[in-house]
Amino acid sequence: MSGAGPDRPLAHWRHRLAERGVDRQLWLLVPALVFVVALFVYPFCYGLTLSFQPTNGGPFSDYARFFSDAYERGTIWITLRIALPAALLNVLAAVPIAYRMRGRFRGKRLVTTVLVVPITLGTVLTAQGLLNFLGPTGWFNRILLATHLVDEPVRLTHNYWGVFFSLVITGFPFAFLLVLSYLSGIDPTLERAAATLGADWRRRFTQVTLPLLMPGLATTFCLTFVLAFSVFPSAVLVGNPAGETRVISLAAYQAAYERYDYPYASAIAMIMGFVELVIIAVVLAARSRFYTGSTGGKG
Amino acid sequence: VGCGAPEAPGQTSGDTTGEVPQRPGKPVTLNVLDVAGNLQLTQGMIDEFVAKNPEVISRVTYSKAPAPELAGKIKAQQGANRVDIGLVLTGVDGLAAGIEQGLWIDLLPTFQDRLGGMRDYLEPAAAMQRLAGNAGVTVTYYPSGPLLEYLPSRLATPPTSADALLAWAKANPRRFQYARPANSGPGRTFLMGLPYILGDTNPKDPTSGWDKTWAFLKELGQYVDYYPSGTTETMKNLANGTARLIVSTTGWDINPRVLGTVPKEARIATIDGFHWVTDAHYAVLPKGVSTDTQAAVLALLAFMLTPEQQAKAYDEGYFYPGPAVQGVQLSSAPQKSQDAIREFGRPEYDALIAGHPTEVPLDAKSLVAAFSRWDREIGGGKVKQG
Amino acid sequence: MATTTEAPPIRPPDTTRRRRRIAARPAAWIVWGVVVFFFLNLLGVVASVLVSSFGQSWFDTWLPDGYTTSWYARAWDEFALLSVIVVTLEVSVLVVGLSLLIGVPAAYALARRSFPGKRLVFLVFLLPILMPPITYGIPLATVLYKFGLAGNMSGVVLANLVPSVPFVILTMTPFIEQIDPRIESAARMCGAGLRTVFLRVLTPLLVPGILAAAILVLVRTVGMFELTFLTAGPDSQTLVVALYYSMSASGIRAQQSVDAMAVIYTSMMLVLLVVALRYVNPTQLVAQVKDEPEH
Amino acid sequence: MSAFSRLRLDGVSRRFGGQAALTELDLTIEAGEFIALLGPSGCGKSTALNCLAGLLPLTAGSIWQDERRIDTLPPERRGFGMVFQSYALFPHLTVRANIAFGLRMRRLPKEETRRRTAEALRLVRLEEHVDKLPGQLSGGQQQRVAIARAVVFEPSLVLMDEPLSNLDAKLRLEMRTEIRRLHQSLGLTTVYVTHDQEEALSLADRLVVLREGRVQQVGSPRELHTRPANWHVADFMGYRNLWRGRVTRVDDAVVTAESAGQRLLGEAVGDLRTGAEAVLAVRPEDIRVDGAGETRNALSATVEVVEYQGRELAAEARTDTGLLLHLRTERRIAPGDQVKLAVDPRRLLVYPDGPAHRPEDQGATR
Amino acid sequence: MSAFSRLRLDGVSRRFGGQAALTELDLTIEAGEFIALLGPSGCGKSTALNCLAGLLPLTAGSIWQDERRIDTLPPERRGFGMVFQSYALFPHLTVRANIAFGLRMRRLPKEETRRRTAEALRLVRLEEHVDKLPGQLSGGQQQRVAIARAVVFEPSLVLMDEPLSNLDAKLRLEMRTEIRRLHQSLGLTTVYVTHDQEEALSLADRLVVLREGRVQQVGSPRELHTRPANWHVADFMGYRNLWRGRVTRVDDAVVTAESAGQRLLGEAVGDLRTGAEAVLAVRPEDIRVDGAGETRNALSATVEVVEYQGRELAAEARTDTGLLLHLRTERRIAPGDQVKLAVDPRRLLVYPDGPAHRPEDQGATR
Ligand SMILES: Nc1ncnc2c1ncn2[C@@H]1O[C@H](COP(=O)(O)OP(=O)(O)OP(=O)(O)O)[C@@H](O)[C@H]1O
Ligand SMILES: Nc1ncnc2c1ncn2[C@@H]1O[C@H](COP(=O)(O)OP(=O)(O)OP(=O)(O)O)[C@@H](O)[C@H]1O
Ligand SMILES: [Mg+2]
Ligand SMILES: [Mg+2]
Repeated sequence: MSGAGPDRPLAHWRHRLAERGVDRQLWLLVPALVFVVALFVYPFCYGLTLSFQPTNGGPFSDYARFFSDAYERGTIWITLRIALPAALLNVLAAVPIAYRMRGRFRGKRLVTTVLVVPITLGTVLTAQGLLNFLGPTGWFNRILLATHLVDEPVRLTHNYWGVFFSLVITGFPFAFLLVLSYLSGIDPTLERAAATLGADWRRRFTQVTLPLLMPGLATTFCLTFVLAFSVFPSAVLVGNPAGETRVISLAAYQAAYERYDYPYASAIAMIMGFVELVIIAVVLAARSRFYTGSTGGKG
Repeated sequence: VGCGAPEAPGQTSGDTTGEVPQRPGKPVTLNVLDVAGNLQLTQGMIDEFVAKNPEVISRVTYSKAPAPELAGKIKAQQGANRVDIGLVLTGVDGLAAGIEQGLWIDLLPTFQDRLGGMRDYLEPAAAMQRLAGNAGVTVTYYPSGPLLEYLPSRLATPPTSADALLAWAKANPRRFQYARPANSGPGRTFLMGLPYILGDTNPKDPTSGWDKTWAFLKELGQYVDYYPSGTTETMKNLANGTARLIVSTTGWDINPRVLGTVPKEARIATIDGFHWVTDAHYAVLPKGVSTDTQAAVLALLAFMLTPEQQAKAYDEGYFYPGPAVQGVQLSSAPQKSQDAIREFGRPEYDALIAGHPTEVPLDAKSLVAAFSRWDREIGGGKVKQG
Repeated sequence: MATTTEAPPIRPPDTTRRRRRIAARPAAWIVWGVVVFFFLNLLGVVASVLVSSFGQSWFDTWLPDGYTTSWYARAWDEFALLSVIVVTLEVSVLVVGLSLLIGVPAAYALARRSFPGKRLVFLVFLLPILMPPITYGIPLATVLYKFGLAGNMSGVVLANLVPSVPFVILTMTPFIEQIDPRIESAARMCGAGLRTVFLRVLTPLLVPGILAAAILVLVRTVGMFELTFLTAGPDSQTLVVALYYSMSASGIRAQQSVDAMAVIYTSMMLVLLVVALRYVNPTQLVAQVKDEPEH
Repeated sequence: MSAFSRLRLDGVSRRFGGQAALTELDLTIEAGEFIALLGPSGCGKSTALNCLAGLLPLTAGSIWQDERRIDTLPPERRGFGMVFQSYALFPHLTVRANIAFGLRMRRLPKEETRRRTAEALRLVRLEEHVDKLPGQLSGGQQQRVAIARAVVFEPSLVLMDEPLSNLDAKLRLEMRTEIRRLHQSLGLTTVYVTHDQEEALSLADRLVVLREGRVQQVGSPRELHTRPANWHVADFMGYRNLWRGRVTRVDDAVVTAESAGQRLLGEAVGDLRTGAEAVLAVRPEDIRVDGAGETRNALSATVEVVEYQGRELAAEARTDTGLLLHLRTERRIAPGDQVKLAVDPRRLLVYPDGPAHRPEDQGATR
Repeated sequence: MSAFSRLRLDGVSRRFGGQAALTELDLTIEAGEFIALLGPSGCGKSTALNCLAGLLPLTAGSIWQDERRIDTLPPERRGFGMVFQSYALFPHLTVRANIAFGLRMRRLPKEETRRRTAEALRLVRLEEHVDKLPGQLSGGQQQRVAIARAVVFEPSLVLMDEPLSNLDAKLRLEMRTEIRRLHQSLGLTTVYVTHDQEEALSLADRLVVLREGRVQQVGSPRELHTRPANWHVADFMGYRNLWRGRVTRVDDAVVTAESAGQRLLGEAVGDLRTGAEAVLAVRPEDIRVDGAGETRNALSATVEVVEYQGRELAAEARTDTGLLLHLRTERRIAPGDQVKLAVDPRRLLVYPDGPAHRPEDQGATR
């Protein structure tokens, strides 16, 4: 109360802000925020407004156009049909493998490295490799034919499966890395506690580890799904870009780069982002139904 | 600050509007962007020009990119008033896209007199030039296709008519292949050539004039296993026996055999009454380049259109024959080029080129419409059956 | 295990251990079986590209007719790959460095503080990862050109930072959350300012997380075609531009040369990854585990 | 770092969102004092310490160092040292580097840094471990590194947040002596946070007892031990027997109260009238088991549970009227024994009890 | 789960890599016993418990439940209950579901599960919190959930790993009583790990003291309290005064030893001859301050440090010959006071000391 006159209002504000968690350290956010606002938000707003300024028709006519054309509208379904199972498989396959990778054993470092290395392959090599390897005269079919498992080469490229495999190859390492880190955030003591309570390994997993892992899996699924949803080069290279793998980003690409209809392309891209957001919102809403607090393992 | 288009006027990067001098005031650095694979044919010409005329072009840089993204990049540069690409080498698609967006400088008729070589265009090349309007200058030309290609060891007598092709495909299901037209030169040529072969009402109007073509493709599609996403793969399938009969062009016939992707003994066949659907590469200048650069590029183009330089366009049959102007002999081409064409070229091409009418391809809009319809009805149609 | 009910003779100690391992097997077998199958196929995929890129011609046979390195030589000359690789390395190092420099402090603030509007900030950082570059690539390039920042290396770096910075933020946040905030408090009580805390205390502790984020950013940057192409000048093309050209340019290109390009691309990434992994144990990429006893 | 003669906390408060963690803390600390902040888990001890350190901004109030206002300074400019509950050693630095960290931050000359580090190492007897990393030390050694790190730059104030809570009993005892010794030999001013009343009693010159963010009592160890200001403090200070009851008679400071049918004489702490609800508090060790000859506060009870605790036994006994008593004795007793108990009325404290402040799970309900 | 009448550990050992965490543990546990494993941090207590639970495979030895060998069974088939140090409650399950977990795993009928869960909830007095998640409970409540979860399926053996170490002093005291009550009322057999000797003394029927993976002593609380088998155990059991010395005379069990120039009489524990090196051990509370009239083991010393600890004071005093003594007294003494001290020879234990087993940081060096 003594002699703090000029300080008063300032201190008052500081106190009010401090209570809400606002203090000096938030300056650290500023560079990143400025950066993203300057280089992303502004151009992105441009794309957004562009989508409401179609070459002809009212502000929403490009959106209407997209949804009134079954061929275009169908791309959403096609994309989901590829991206959802691929993301799901990536996440689900990562779980048991990551589960096995807990604890210490010899060669763990090597195995982890090998599991992460496919990150480096890139879309093009994956696509070329799939065409070569799974193609009608590729080694895969040759082995099948040579062992008389099939009489005719199995067609695994230029259709749904080609794209699917390429998404698995590129998406799995991501999913694996993330799942592994979430899994190791769960205190292994919990599973031991379940064991002393009479749970065999299957029930330990389903009743204890899995429910605790679910939030992490949801996040991983979201990230993998985003990667898979924007699948583009491989949909063209190893898929059937005119038909069953005509994904939504291909529709946007054609609008932008074949028809040079940027407003329409923006509109499609917005729809694409919206669909992604919807799926992510659904997954995150489901995630919030699971227990999301500390799982004991992390600092 | 609203969310308006970021195309507010900025400062110019040098004089872009005034009078274009005969020679640049000082030597320029030229950035060439190739989106058509044209440098394979013309880089030798450009290098030679730069070597001979250092006072015009002091340095040249090359970059290459797939065509579709071209417009976006030029737009971005023009929106910011900083165009640093001096010369774009492009095919019909990139050219048309730029015209529609107003990206290119109209070189004609303003600079007609500086480009004397244009008077000596081969007739079909001249037709391609007319297609380009005033923006592009044809630098290389070839008659393209449609041709059929097969291995004599696997297929003794290829079909020679449209009906025979259909019958053959029916008799040999999954053995006929062509790539998705949007991704493939031969596929595209086949698509555009069919209306002439089938005698459609308006071969230039895919929406309403191609009834027979669409019906034919649909029926043919029943016997096609799948449409690869690139010509390379049809070639590979031909080589490994998965496909017996594929669609090709002159360049795609010769060059892959030179490269070894297709066995040397592969043969071509033609369909009765086919018209060549020609193709060409163009040189264009984006709006916003300085007058000095414009002057330098014009001088370069004039040089490139001389017969001696055009002979380099024979290459290894990549764009066979290649030259756009008359009177260019194979014998004046580089030795390597001559050797390749002698070994892998086909004597019958001269007769075929002479004996069949040439047609310019569809304009960009119609072509996109044709692709789109093909995707919806032919390529996409495959799905529902399989 | 039912045999244990009978009173057994004294066994040497390792018998029990061996039995234990066998008991653990069926589940492990399936998992490792699937993994091995996946990797055999992956190996096939990679090997077929590798073999093809060295093949002279490869028709309907198990292996090519002959071998040559000419596809590499061609690609090398055609794209002046040496300078392209140098540019790619420079760009990726710059992007990785800058995105860490900008992203880690932001991740720190997000990990440590809760403040009003945090969700909004989070969404702003999530969007660049969600939105395809089509929506913002061209206007972004225009902005960069307008300020003279595009058409050279700075443009490529800035454009690639747009998705990289949020990516660093999203991956680093959990890693920072794992560090005991009291260690920072301790440093501050010793008289260290925020900058010193970052340099002297946080950075050394975050090394595994930083490397993980760096690797993922690196992979994304080297593979980012659209933004790079839109902002690159003739001297600042990266490898992926050449790769996309070789893959999707009109005109004739032998399959093997595409394969060769893809192999070059992958080897470069692999070298970068292996170099990175030399300095960090991949198992450290994840949270410190309370180690389970060996079973 | 300037020494001070007095540090004054003036209405220091801290809220988290809607929840108050610390409310209106007023406290004056004289140079050289050893102050302990005491209270149950979650009462705001660490919050108070962090506010003092500058690690947590205040939401109201101010802190004055002599005539200088310091609550707006960042922690690194206040010049206080701090020992953290979990030590918070820098895991990537050696013992030596950990201790020298604060000196390096102050850019002291190399020679000086080395000298003072060596001195601090000697003080905490870690000369042999200088080059180890914290992960290679035992808990007690880590503890000593944390203390050395906090005092090496001779801070004007040392803050300690439950520095001993992770140690086992034997080590805790040893470290306690060590801390007291350091405080005296270096002439430090210390604020020490703990939830262990014995620790607080044995170390501090003055204790501050907190409960739900509010100061309950400030006083010397003896005051707190013998005269807790209210029954919450008493509860915390080891008055394990807390019985709810009703005042039946008041004679100045001596009141008679009835709890579970038992009439007991005790000393009133606070304002009590006849008929008022009250809480009676007495320590287990203040219940005498050899109370046969006693007349006042004599109780006869049956032993129910006995725990061996070395020299003494801890036991639970129930009076015939049902009152449960915790007691400690050196007498050998066994469950089922009938015992005569007595409580010195001066040792039985009677507190007023409002309906809002029920002792939960305590008193006559048991 | 079948009850048993005797559980036998036979040479149970566990190594981690090269390091032995537990060596040759032999122990027989009778049904209904309460056994405490005691020892300093890192001595192998948790390792022993985990081996018993089946969470850690043995590297040697065997475990027998009556005539059945069980060390090869996985934990879920041994039917033991375990309370983990950190509780290890399932954070995603409510209190009720946590407690019912073990019953569900045994596929008991719904009705039965409900009934027994309710009973366990009543036993640990958590009826009001059934639907909360563990994160919403205080430490003591979590503790009780962990105990209820471990005992609800009436295991033949309950293992507890330092269940009270995270609680504050007051709560710890309460929970201790609770655990003992549960053990008795349910007729459990319990193995309890702790590093707190007072806890062990007050709870267990038998104590097992470990040091560096080896059993030091097994015995009743009284045996351990009054007659530790060697000076390490003594050190751990609260004999804070440990002096190194030399035996000067042996009279049966009474030996005279000299330490720092001071001659002291004590009781020999172990084999001692004249001239042998010895360690003298005495508890602080066994040093009497009013030792003026004493003739045997009388010491005159100066008080150096005094700590207030409520009723008693803890002090350090140094004899004229330089021996440092820790003592506890109710007498009011102050630093600088001259005091006459005395030690009952029966309370002063004399242990043999091999050069290999020096008391580190202890004894006359201080
Ligand atoms: N960052 C925070 N956000 C919200 N509430 C908090 C935060 N930190 C502390 N609190 C709350 O403030 C109150 C006081 O916390 P504080 O850490 O000061 O307790 P404490 O007395 O140190 O307890 P302990 O003995 O358990 O360490 C608690 O109720 C706590 O839940
Ligand atoms: N997983 C492990 N790997 C290697 N060493 C281990 C492991 N677990 C325990 N140890 C070692 O075994 C010894 C005994 O450990 P244990 O956990 O049994 O100690 P403890 O008596 O329970 O100690 P505390 O009181 O600190 O819990 C210690 O030296 C420890 O370092
Ligand atoms: Mg605290
Ligand atoms: Mg332990």
